[in-house]
This record gives sequence, C-alpha cells and structure tokens, in this order.
Amino acid sequence: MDFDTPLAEAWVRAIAAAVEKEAQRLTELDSAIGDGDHGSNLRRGFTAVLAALDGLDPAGPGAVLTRTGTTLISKVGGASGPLYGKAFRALGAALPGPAGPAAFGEALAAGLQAVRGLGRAEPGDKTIVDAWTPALAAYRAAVAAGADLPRAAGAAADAAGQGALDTVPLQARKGRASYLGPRSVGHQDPGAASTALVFRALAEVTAAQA
Amino acid sequence: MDFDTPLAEAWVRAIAAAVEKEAQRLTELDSAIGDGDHGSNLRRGFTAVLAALDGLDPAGPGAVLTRTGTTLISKVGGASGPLYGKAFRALGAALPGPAGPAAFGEALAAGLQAVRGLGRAEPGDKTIVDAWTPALAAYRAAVAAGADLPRAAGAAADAAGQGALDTVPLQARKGRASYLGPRSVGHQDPGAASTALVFRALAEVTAAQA
Amino acid sequence: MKKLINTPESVLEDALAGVAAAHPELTVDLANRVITRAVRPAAPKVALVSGGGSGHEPLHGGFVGRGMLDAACPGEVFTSPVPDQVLAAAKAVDSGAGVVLVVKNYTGDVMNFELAAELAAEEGIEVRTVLVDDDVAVEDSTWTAGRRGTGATVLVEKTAGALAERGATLDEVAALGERVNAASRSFAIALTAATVPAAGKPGFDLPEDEIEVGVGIHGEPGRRREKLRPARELAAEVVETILTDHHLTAGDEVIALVNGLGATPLLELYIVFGEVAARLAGRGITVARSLVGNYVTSLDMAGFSLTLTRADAELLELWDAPADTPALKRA
Amino acid sequence: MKKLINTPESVLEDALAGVAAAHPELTVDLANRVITRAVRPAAPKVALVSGGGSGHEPLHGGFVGRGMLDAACPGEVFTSPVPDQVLAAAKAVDSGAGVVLVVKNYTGDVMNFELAAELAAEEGIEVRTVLVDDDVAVEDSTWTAGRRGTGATVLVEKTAGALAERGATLDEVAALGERVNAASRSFAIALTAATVPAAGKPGFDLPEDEIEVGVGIHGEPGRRREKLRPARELAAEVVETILTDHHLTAGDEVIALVNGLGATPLLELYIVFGEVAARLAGRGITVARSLVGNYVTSLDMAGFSLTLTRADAELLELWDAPADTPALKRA
Ligand SMILES: Nc1ncnc2c1ncn2[C@@H]1O[C@H](COP(=O)(O)OP(=O)(O)O)[C@@H](O)[C@H]1O
Ligand SMILES: Nc1ncnc2c1ncn2[C@@H]1O[C@H](COP(=O)(O)OP(=O)(O)O)[C@@H](O)[C@H]1O
Ligand SMILES: [Mg+2]
Ligand SMILES: [Mg+2]
Ligand SMILES: [Mg+2]
Ligand SMILES: [Mg+2]
Repeated sequence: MDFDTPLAEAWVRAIAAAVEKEAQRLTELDSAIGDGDHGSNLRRGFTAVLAALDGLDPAGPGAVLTRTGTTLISKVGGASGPLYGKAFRALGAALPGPAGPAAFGEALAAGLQAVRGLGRAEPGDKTIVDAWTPALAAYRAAVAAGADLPRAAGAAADAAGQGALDTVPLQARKGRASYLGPRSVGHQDPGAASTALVFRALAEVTAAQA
Repeated sequence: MDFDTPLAEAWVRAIAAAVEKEAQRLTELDSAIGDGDHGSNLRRGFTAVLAALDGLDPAGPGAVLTRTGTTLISKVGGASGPLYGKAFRALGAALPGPAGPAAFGEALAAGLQAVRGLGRAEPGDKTIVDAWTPALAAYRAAVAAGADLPRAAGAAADAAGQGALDTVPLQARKGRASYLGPRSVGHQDPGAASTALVFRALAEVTAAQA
Repeated sequence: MKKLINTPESVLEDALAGVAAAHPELTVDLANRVITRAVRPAAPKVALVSGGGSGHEPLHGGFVGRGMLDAACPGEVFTSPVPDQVLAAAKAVDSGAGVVLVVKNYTGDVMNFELAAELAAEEGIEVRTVLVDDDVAVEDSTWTAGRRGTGATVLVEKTAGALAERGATLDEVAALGERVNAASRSFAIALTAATVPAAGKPGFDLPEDEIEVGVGIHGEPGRRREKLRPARELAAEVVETILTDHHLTAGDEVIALVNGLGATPLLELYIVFGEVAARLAGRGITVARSLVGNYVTSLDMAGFSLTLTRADAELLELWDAPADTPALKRA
Repeated sequence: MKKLINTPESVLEDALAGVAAAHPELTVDLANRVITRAVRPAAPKVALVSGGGSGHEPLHGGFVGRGMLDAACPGEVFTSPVPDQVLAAAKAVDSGAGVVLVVKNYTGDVMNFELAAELAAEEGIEVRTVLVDDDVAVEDSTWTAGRRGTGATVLVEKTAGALAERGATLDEVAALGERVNAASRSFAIALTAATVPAAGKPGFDLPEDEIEVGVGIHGEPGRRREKLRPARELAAEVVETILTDHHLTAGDEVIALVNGLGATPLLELYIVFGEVAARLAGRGITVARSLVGNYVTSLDMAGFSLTLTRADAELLELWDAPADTPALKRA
C-alpha cells in the first residue's frame, strides 16, 4: 500500500475528527501547564483545514498536506500553529506523488525536522518532539524489519502515545510550560498528546484501507 | 435617679462597647439589604467618640451627648452618621443639666425628631425610626405609670428590641434597602438593630447605677 | 476575601497615599481626605466638588483635573464622605465664584452633603447642589429613596466641568449638570457581588449561572435574579429597559457609556458595547460619542452598566472639550 | 464560567465589532483582524505594529493611535496572532519607512511574527523586530523559552511610538525599543486565576488564602504558591525581586507601572502603588513617572504586576510626548 492522495485526505480528516473529539482533554492538559487553549487552537485549525480541503483538487498527497499546513499556519496562531503548520508543509513537500513506506518515513522525518528547525526543542524538552521522535524511530524500525505502511504506522502510533505519556515526569524547557520550572513535572505535555493523536489517526486510516 | 453627666458618659461608653461587640452582626444585616458597612461605620464613629470624650471636661450630660453627636457626624459618613449624629446633638441640646425621667423622655423625643427631620422616614419605612418610636412610647408610658429612669429605660430597651425585630416583615421605603423593593422583606433593618443597642445600653447603665 | 490591602480599616488611607505618590498633578490632603488639583485654575471660576464612598474608582478622584472636578472627597468604602471633608474641599477650591457639589442620590450622600452645604454657606461660600439620579432600576420612586446616582455622574462631571472652565456662572454650571442628569438613564447587571473589605465576604451569593439584574454600585442586590444569558440578550434587555423609561426615538443622538463594574475584562465590555450599539442602531438611535471601560466601579463586582445620555450640540461640544484628569483625558 | 460573551468561539470577532463601534478614530479590518488608525500619519514615518493573544486589553488595540502604535493584530484569546494578520497589518501601515514589530517573548508569538516578517520582507517591506522580555519571574532562561514579555510592552510601545512620530529611522526606533526593554523588569502576583472562555474554567485552582507568585499573563500558574499577605509585604517582595535582578541603585530614576491583571479594583492598585513607592524611596530610587491601572491584563485574573524601567532624560521626554490612543493619552 502506498501513501496516496485519498489516504492523505483520509488521514487529515481523521486527525480533524480526533481533535474534535479530544479538544477538551487537550485544553485541560494545557490548562495544567500552559494557557488552556491547545484543544481549541487545533480545533479551530482543523475546522478550517476541512473547509480548505473541500474546495481542493489535489495534484498528489503532498498537495493535501501542504494545504493542511498552510491552513494551520493561517488559522491557529500560538505555538502549535506554526509548528504543526510547518510540519505538514514539510510532509507535503516531501510527498509530490504516492509514496511507499520508506519514502513516507522520509516525509515524517522532514516533518520532525521542520518542528525542530522552528522550535529548536531537543528530545526531553517536553514538547511535540517527544512524541514525534519515538514515533519516527518506531516507524523506521518497523519498515526496516519489512513492515508495510499500516503496520509501521501502528508502531509509530504506539510509540507516539508512549512518548506522550513519557513527557509526564519531564520538566519543560520549551514553550509556556517551561515558565513553571519544576512545577511542570507530573503533567503530560499537550502538544505531545496531540502528536500522539496525529499518529494514531495515521494508524487507523492505513489499517482501514489495508 | 437623674440622668447626669457620669450617666451620660457611661451610656455612651456602653453604646461604644455594644457596637464593638455587635459590629459584625450589624454589618451582616446591612449586607443582606444594604451595602455591608453599618457595623464598621458605627464602630469607626464610636471609636472616635471614645477618644473625643477622653479629653472632655463636660459642663453637663448634654455636653457629652453633643460631643458624641458632633463626632459621629465628623467620622461616620453614610446615612447613619448624620442621623445618629443629629440625634445625639438634639439629645445633648435638650439636656443642659441633670434631668429627671420626664425631662430625659423629652430629650429622647427631641432625638427622634432630629432623625425624622433629617431622614423624613415614617414609622413602617424600615429604619431607625421603627425602633426609636416604640422605645420612646414605652419609655413615656412607663414614666407616666410612675417608673424611675432604670425601669423606664428597661421598657424602652425592650420596645426598641421588639421594634427592630418587627422591621423584618416590612418593605423598606427609605435608605438603600428601599432599592430592593419587595426583596427587602424578611430581613431586620440594621439601623433599627443598632438603635435597639442604644436603648439596651441605656437600660444597662441605668440599672447598674440604680 | 482576597484583597491587595494592608488592613480593612486602613484601605482608604493607604489608597490615598498611593494616589498622592502616583499623581504629582494632584494634591492629596491626607488629614482631611480631600483630593484637589495641584495647579489651581489661573482665573477665578466656578469650582466643582464631588465625592462619595470609595470603591468606585476612578470616580471621583480620577476625575480631578482641568476640565472636570476641582476637588473630590472620598469617603470610606461605600460610605459617603463626612460633612467636614466636603467643607474642607469647598474651602480649598472656592475662588469666590461659588461651588457646585455633584452628589449621587443616596440617603447618606444627600444628608452629608446637605450638612456640608449648610456649613459652607455659613462660611460665606455660595453653593449649588446637583443631584445625580439616573438608575432606572429603582422603580416607583415615591416609595423609595429615589433613583440612585451611577454612570451619569461621569457625564455630569465632564460636561459641567467643561462649562465651568469656560467661565460660566454658578447657576449656569448647576443648571447644565441638572440638564445632563435629566437627559441620562442607566441600568446595571452584575455577574458577581462585591466584597467590602470590612465585611470580608461578598454582599450576596449568586449561583454560578445567575445574574443580578438592576443592581446598584454598592454591593446591594438588584431587583431580581435571572439566568445568565448571552451578551447579546443582556445588552438588548438593558437597552430596552432604558428606552422604556427614556423615550428616546429614532433620529436621536446619544452619548453611550458601557461601564465595567470592576472585575469584568475590557474584552467583555467591548462585546457588550458592540451589542448595545447594534441594538440602538436597530432603533434608529445614533451613538454620537461613547466610552467603554471602568469608570464607576463597585470594587470587585463583575458586570456592567449602560448609561445613555440624550445628546445635543452643546453637550457634545462640552463632552469633547479638553480634559486632563488621571482617568479621562481629551486633547 | 460567568462571562459577558455570546459564545466562546466568537469572543474575538464580537469584541472587534465593539471596538469598531466604539472608536471612530480606529479602523478595524474585521476580516483580517487588524486595528489601524483611521487617520494615517500625514508624513511617511516608521510604522509600529504589535499584537498578541487577546485577553490582555487594552494591550494592544487600545494603544493604536498617534504617538504609539500604527496597527495591532489581536489573536484569539491567549493565542498569538497568525502570520497573515501581521502581514496584513504591516502592508496596511508601511509608508516606505519600514515597520517595527513589537513582539512579546512567547514561543507562539515569536514564531508567528517570524513567519510574518519573512513574508513581509518578501513583499519588500523593511522589518525590524523588538522582542520584549521583561518578566523576571522566569529564571534560568537557558532552560526555558526565556523571559516573558509583559508590562514593559506598554513602555516600549509608548516611547518607540513617540520616537517614530518624530521621524526617526527604522533602526533608531528599533534600537530604542530594545533599549527600553533592556531597561525594564517586571514581576506579577495573582490572587485568582483567569478563565479562558473556551476552557470554561479557571486555569488553576487557588485556595482562599493563597496567591501565585511570579505568575504570567496567560493564566499559567506562577513559580510558587504562598499565603496571602498584606499589600505592604507583597509590594516589598515584588520590588526586592526586581531590584535583585535589575541593579538599580540609590539615585536612579524609574518609570513605575503598577498594572492590574484584570479583576483587581483600582483602589487596591493604588494601595499597592503607595507601598511600592515607599519601598523604592527607602532604597533611594526616585519614581520619576508612574502609571497605575489596567494596561496589560489577563482576562479576569485578580492581582498586579510591577514594571520598573530605568529612566533617563531621553526616555522621560518620549514618555511625556503626546499620545492619543483609546487607553493612553498625553496632551
Ligand atoms: N519550541 C517548541 N518546540 C516544539 N513544540 C513546542 C515548542 N513550544 C511549544 N511547543 C508545543 O506547543 C504546545 C502548546 O501549543 P498551544 O497551546 O497550541 O500554543 P500556546 O503555547 O502558544 O498556547 C506545547 O504543549 C508543546 O508541545
Ligand atoms: N431616611 C432615613 N431615616 C432613618 N433612618 C434611615 C434612613 N435612611 C437610612 N436609614 C438607616 O440607616 C441604616 C443604614 O446605615 P449605614 O449602613 O451606616 O449607612 P449607608 O446606608 O449609607 O451605608 C439603615 O439600616 C436605616 O436604618
Ligand atoms: Mg496553549
Ligand atoms: Mg450601609
Ligand atoms: Mg454605606
Ligand atoms: Mg495560547
């Protein structure tokens, strides 16, 4: 199975649905160590993304993801808008046409690189990076072991979820949560939690099409 | 027993002590249908009165009460400051020297007249007048029946206390409580409650000297 | 009770020390509790003096300055000033042209200012009193202490202050103040109660989904309780309540004040103002001038009041006239 | 949650409609969410653009006008504006002399303004960014996103705005903004948490007798919790915390801003200011200018922040220079 245009669209729509469903939880996580808007930020963004996709006749999977990223940058604001926006634009740029599991892995790597380039967070800083990094590693390991897209995506989703949970004991060093110093310890990072949703959505739509 | 200078001083000091003790309750009554300051208003006033009396070498009981009234006007503000202030000044003007029970009754009448002249409240308007009016009536009735000052004061105190309780079912037509319309019903008027303290103090100090 | 105070007893004293430190353009007589302009008007003019209980800041001290008040007398929290204060203020600012006392209609204020006016007259100061009573929440004034003075006070102080600055006579300034009051109506809604420091707890308890409608600025409950509704509906209710009383009709111009009661964010006040303006536009009434912000507050009460003043060319000109006070400035 | 709103989603849109209705001297581009002056400066000049999440009103929209900002870009509540907004603002106000972006140091603001600056540069607009980071509550900035931008923003916008008005160059205006930021430190204490409309409940729970010390303006908790204490002690703690970082010494002059976080009565802010002024006087530091009121708020948070800016003749002159904005006016 290749990562093609319908799959790209399905993925983005699945993320939008997950965000809609989990917005409250993301906002609650953000209330504990941030400013209580991560859920509403992403919901606003993906609502706009759905509207943007409706009018789109995409030339390839990358066009879907690029449009997603551009829309997130235009509509979200905050930290997560540019970060996810740039990530999806990087994914999009790396996927001009349908891609096999390995090529899609390189796109995921480009997404992570975009997040790190803009936000300059290291693993362990209690950010999106802490879910995306293990997700990418698990995805690559699975592909290296011969997994197809659904199986690799499943491994990535599990790793992203675990990565998000693993942010709980960390002290934040980037983003608003860093202002809390040691008081940020003991809470899951909202951005890592939303990244886990992004990878879980990928696992679900690839599994559904498998 | 005459109402003389030591008795005037004792009365005012007893009122001050009662206000100090009951300030919280008066303020709570005022919170329900007013602005929650009647206790602190009177406490501020009588604290200043005590200081003013300390330096005073009064020419008669009236001088004590006049100084009390003047000080209340200067220090209390709000509705109760001028009302009690004018009342005590009127009492003072009516008591140039030691007075017997009947003459003291006329002074109490002058006090009530001062309150009504300034505030234009009728009995039943849910104000100071509703405690002072029955107190005066009871005092006069007792004196007419031959009571001495302590007994007449006791009757006045009982009537003032009852008068204050009787304000509960009334709808206020003067002062802040009137803004509540029917919602003022069911609460004791704070000013009537403080007037009851004034007459109870009179009963106590006259009884103590009897 | 959570407040940035030292002790409940010293609130006024400590706040006045802060006003004195913050405003070199004002003189604060800490003993008499009187705030005056540091620089007296160059020529004799009618002086404007106002005052009332504290807790309504910036009213009145924040309106002392060129183009508005000559002096303010802050009483204890929610307690009118005493006559001595008002007398001291009148004596400090009378230049021989007389003094207008701007008094909000509350029993305590009326009585204390009345006593002060008597004392001032005895000292040879010509005094006029302008009574502000704009709050339409107080119905049926024969059976009450009459309408309360609220938001219209700002309009009276601004316009009468401007007229005084132009050299109008004592009677003219007082007459204008009365005219502005007569042209003004206000109505307020509270989302939470105020906590008087000395009382230590809110003046009333309000469930999480209820509001007090027709509330005053002294922590007293309103005329009735309702469920909280969207700003659009609350604004509509307030506008309609005022219009019922005010007989403003299509084509009229108003000055509109959406006033925060103390704890309501400016963001929300703008939302309310937008709804008020839209509602008035629907009735054909033009908002000629407006003011949005905290001007007549009630300590930490959340909520807003709306004041509508029927405007004409003279009032608009006086409203636009220069003013230089801590809380209201016009170039 | 009790708020004067229509829906949590429409807060910004509805508030902007209110701003548009209330301020004919401003132009509100509702589609792009950009607030500009209705009357453009007569001569070309460096334009000042700022913006940030909403909920801090009057910041930034209230500071648009002669002598301060040329445009403001309000984001959603507590969420930085998006690059498109900032670009639209820059395009609307650039007169060819270039644009200074005043950005409070938060990850989201920095990134969104950075993207906007890139886009503006691509369109041929010369852009400089002044990053405001005055909050000393954020210690150890190598391990954090760096100090937050808070109260100093008002000082940067006022002084850089005044300099721009005088025809200074783009680099001069940006350099002054950086200099004012470097001369400024802030620290805040909250008595209650803010409630973001979309979240529907307070950002943190605080017991009746506790305060958050070193709190930010986005509803985030502070560095630590303490028991509530008298205003005098809190003011002293805040002053000392700033002085430890700021190295102000006897003989220095400062501009002092005692800023309300939203729900704190002005009466209390004056009490705090009095204590701050007394404490500074005890250290031999002169308060040359001051500002007391709600300028950089955090929705309905109760509490205050103190900003101290080391002053010199140039800064004082720029601080005193004319300004005509909804929230800050100077004759
Ligand atoms: N420098 C950064 N690099 C990567 N992720 C970051 C960075 N800063 C913040 N984040 C992520 O952004 C999330 C917060 O997003 P959001 O609440 O939408 O924005 P804001 O903090 O501006 O309110 C954090 O939980 C964190 O995961
Ligand atoms: N017109 C009046 N005549 C007599 N008593 C009055 C009048 N108006 C108010 N009062 C009394 O004053 C009391 C309130 O006093 P206080 O709370 O000290 O003043 P304020 O109402 O100004 O806060 C009321 O409970 C009432 O008994
Ligand atoms: Mg957030
Ligand atoms: Mg009272
Ligand atoms: Mg009172
Ligand atoms: Mg945010």
